[in-house]
Amino acid sequence: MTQLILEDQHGETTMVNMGPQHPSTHGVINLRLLLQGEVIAKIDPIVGFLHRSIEKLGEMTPYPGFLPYTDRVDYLSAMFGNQVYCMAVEELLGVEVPRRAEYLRVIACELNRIISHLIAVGTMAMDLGAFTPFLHAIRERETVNDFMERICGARINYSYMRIGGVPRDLEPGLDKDILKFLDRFEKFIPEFNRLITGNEIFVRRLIDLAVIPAADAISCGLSGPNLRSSGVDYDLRRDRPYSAYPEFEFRVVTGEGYRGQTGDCYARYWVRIDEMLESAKIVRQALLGLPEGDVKAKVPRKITPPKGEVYSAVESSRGEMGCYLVSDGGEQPLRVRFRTGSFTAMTVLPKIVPGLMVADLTAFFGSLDVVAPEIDR
Amino acid sequence: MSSTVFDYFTNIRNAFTSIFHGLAVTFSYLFRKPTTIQYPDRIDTPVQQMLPPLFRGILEVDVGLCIGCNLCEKTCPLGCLRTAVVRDPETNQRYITRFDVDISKCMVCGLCSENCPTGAVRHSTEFEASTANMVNLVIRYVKPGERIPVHKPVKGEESPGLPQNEPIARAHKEWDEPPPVDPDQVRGRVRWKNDGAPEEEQSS
Amino acid sequence: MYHWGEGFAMPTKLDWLLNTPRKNSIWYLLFATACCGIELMQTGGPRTDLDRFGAVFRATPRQADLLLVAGSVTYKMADRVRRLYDQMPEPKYVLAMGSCANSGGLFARSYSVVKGVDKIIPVDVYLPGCAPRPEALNHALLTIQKRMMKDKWSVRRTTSSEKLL
Amino acid sequence: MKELFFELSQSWQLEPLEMTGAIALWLVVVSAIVLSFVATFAGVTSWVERRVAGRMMSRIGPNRVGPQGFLQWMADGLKCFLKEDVIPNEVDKPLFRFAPYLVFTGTFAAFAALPFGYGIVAADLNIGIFYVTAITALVVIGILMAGWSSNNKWSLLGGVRSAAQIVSYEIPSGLAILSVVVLAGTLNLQAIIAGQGGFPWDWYIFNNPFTLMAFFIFFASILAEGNRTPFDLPEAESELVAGYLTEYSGMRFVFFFFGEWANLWVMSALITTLFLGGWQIPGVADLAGVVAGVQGAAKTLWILLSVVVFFAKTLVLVFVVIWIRWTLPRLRVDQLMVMCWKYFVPFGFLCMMGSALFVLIAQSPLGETVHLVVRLALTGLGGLVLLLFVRRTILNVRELQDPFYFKVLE
Repeated sequence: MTQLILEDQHGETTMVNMGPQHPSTHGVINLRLLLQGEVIAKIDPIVGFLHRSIEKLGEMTPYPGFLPYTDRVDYLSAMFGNQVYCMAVEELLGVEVPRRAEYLRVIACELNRIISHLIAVGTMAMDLGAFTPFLHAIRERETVNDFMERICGARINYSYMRIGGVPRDLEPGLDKDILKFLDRFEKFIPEFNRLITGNEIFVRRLIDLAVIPAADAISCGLSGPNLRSSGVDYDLRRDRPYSAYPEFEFRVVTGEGYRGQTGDCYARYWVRIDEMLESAKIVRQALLGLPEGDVKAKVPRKITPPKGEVYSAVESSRGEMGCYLVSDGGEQPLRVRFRTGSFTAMTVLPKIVPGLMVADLTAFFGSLDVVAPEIDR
Repeated sequence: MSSTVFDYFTNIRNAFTSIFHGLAVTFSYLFRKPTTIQYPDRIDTPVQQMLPPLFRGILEVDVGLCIGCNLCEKTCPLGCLRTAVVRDPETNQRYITRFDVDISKCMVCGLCSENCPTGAVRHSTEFEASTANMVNLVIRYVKPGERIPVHKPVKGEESPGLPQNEPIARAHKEWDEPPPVDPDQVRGRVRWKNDGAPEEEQSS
Repeated sequence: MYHWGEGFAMPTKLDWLLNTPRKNSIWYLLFATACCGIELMQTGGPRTDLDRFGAVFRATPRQADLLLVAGSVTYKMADRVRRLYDQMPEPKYVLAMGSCANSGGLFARSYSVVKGVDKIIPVDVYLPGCAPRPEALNHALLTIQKRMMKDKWSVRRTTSSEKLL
Repeated sequence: MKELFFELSQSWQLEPLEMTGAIALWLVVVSAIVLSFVATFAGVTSWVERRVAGRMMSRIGPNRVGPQGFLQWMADGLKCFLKEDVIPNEVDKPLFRFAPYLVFTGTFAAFAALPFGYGIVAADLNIGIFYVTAITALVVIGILMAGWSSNNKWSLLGGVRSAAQIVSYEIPSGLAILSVVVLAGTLNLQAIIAGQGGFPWDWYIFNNPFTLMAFFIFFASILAEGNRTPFDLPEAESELVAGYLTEYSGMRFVFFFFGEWANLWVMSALITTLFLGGWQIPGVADLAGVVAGVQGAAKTLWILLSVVVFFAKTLVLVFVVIWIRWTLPRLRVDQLMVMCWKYFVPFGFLCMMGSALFVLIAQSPLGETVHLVVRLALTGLGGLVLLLFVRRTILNVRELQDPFYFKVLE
């Protein structure tokens, strides 16, 4: 702060605090801006307003008891938090997860990816001033939330997976309902595109804005849709296969610069729209080819993994989500650490934002799709 | 914005067509049924009954089924359940003297209900519990001074359990009801871990 | 504090007159700290339409009547929450939504989370759940409405610091 | 109206001093009528807007206060009047207090010259349209005042944006007005309406291709002047918390909102007057002649009919403005300027000169026929677009949801 004020010697700049309470910072993040008129000269992202010390709590909680906390690492895609933690512990324990459980996990995760991206594209439209698309996205989200309720009993913080599988099988009739929804969803996306994606004002606001070149994206450690929209073809689901993903056919969506350049905000938006359709495809395949069998492997009630350390990673809806676990052979992990996509996405701000306008910042921030607890944990 | 004359006119055309399509979409929603469920009063069935039985609402306890194993309290990562069991030295019968659930802490993860051997602890589909007094959020399933004998499951017989989707006794009370005077409470909140060892013998 | 004598019908009528518009146009502050914020958005969404009760969100605390503390409040955030509360004009109400706002919830053992938002600002209604369903939030709104109807025009509401100290 | 009043006052044979009093009384009565109309209209429009927006988002909107939530606006208004009036310490207090009233006055004064029906106008000015554009420019001073005095950076940005926006968009809107004035040959609003006819092909919008263009330019620029989406940059919620309104609470905030919704009426009424034939009743070629020809109740009925026509057209436009607001995203501030200076201003000049040219063409020997063909063709084009729109809407409904459901009240 002092540094910013020192630079403002001639009174030509204004310092503005954007956040922590601001409609478009997507949670409690403080962006300290130095403005010249409406143009941003410098940005100073200040995080930590939602630091809930999840990692520290992990060291104080037994292995199964920590599972609900992993929901809250990224509340918009809680399934991935569950999955990455379960995968890490399973690897430590050496437990083989039944195939049906893997399929169920994939179904839950991909449904979660759909609703997470729905929020992403919806809030992005809202950041640009269009409120209706956001509520249309929320409406579709409600349907999936109902499915989530029937799969695991909760709407956001699922706590669905267990170490060694999933606690229960699908409810009878649910698969048919999900398939029905997917049919509807594939018609909803074109309508959504007619409403907002193709809108000329929306396009003009986004194309050629805040281009992140592939080299920058890699050096900043971006991952997930933000990285892929810069043209880097990298997806953990395909490149470092886990769970049942190798058995499904899907396209890794990369940004192609639909109307502007590769790596601009519009590309990031489109990657998410396309990924939702790809996720729908995966869910459909998984539901149709659901194998028979158990849904949970035999795991002792008291989990004491052998000494060792492990890193597991999944492709979350906000990029690579990793979990690093160190076990000392006790009931509680010695160290838990999460690697999240949003935190790395924040590092790109000071590089890209200077020179943009305030209105562009909200669009750019929306296109990065960060979630506050994932940054602060 | 645009570099050539062609772009200039393309922009104008695109603006008109895209706005046309957008307006058509929003207009068409005037001819569709709103998805709103008019929650409290203008619905046919209560929302509690519309929810899937799996839904994790407020914890409910059938103390009659509790075998006093204390597993729920041990599983809960937060300690939002609190049980106490005493043993009658003469008859050797164990009694539950305390079964409190602090739903203001509960994170509805479902670990306790999953681990409960008899299904005494389970999640209801009830969710209406907003209240003006924090005290109302602590549900005491065993009244102070009451002693309930533990359940002894018969082998080969299923536990009766609570009927599904039955609303539990409401935690909600009128907002301005005076809080019960209880030395156990600090600023309207029941003190949990630091309140010293209870007199009752812990069964563990 | 002055109380009207019994049998004097005016205060109740006046109270009704003053409280009815208040309860039917609760504008809440668009302020979401954590997970509950998503449910807050969904509550404003199509399925559970808060607008039915005249509740809309405002982006600035100056125009808000209700501060919905949706989610955990950390120590770093605490004075901001307090400031937002102070910026709101009277009469103002606070709804603590979710376990984290009620009592710290699952982060009660954490070193950086405020154990219940009622340590910073006075809370009118507590709503348990993690995260509460939209319908539960709707129910909490109705509870707030009930609470508003019991306000007396002749009695000043206890404000912030008085209630805490 | 005014003539009637003065006839009455002369028949009473008032002293000069009493006459002054009578005039003052007249002013008070007229402004009370207009004020109550504006307040009710603004309130009811806010309800309509929320209901329409709700349905577009497939929810319902306010429906608890009164029948179908109709009294929602009263609840909002009363509540805001009962709120604490916060005036922050650091604000420029006189300006901060005064700004809402200035904004409100700017919109409110415009009502004096608006034609509500044949002969129903508070002040039938011969420079009516000029007066309206001039007086609504007061709003920008109020907004700039609010933005500056709030001592808040978001407010200041909002105020400055608003000033830039409104001042720039005065130019294309003025040019679009001129292209109509060229056709009508007058600045008087009543006379502009009298120059049009009852049927769409007699309206100035379909008079020639240039006025059609001018219609769009005028519509967009007046949206920008009224700070409506897609041009609601001064109060952009997602960028500048609430723009120039950030520090305002309670009553003062309501005054801004009064102004905004009253402005909705001013905009729509102006568009109706200039382009959509105003109060002209279809099938009645010469309303002035008809009204002059009849007496008593029939005369009142004819005038009432003209008022109904004017209201109907204006309300449709109000709906369109609301509809656009809930569909489109907003522009960026530089795009807003680009749109004004690179698209609207050149086309505005083109419109003005084109319609002047068309006046010449219409006066040429074959002009009458050519003009009629052009008018009919343009009306046909409008009808075609409307048909396409209906088709697209039906397709949309069919695609995602099978039953066709239409129930206005829920």
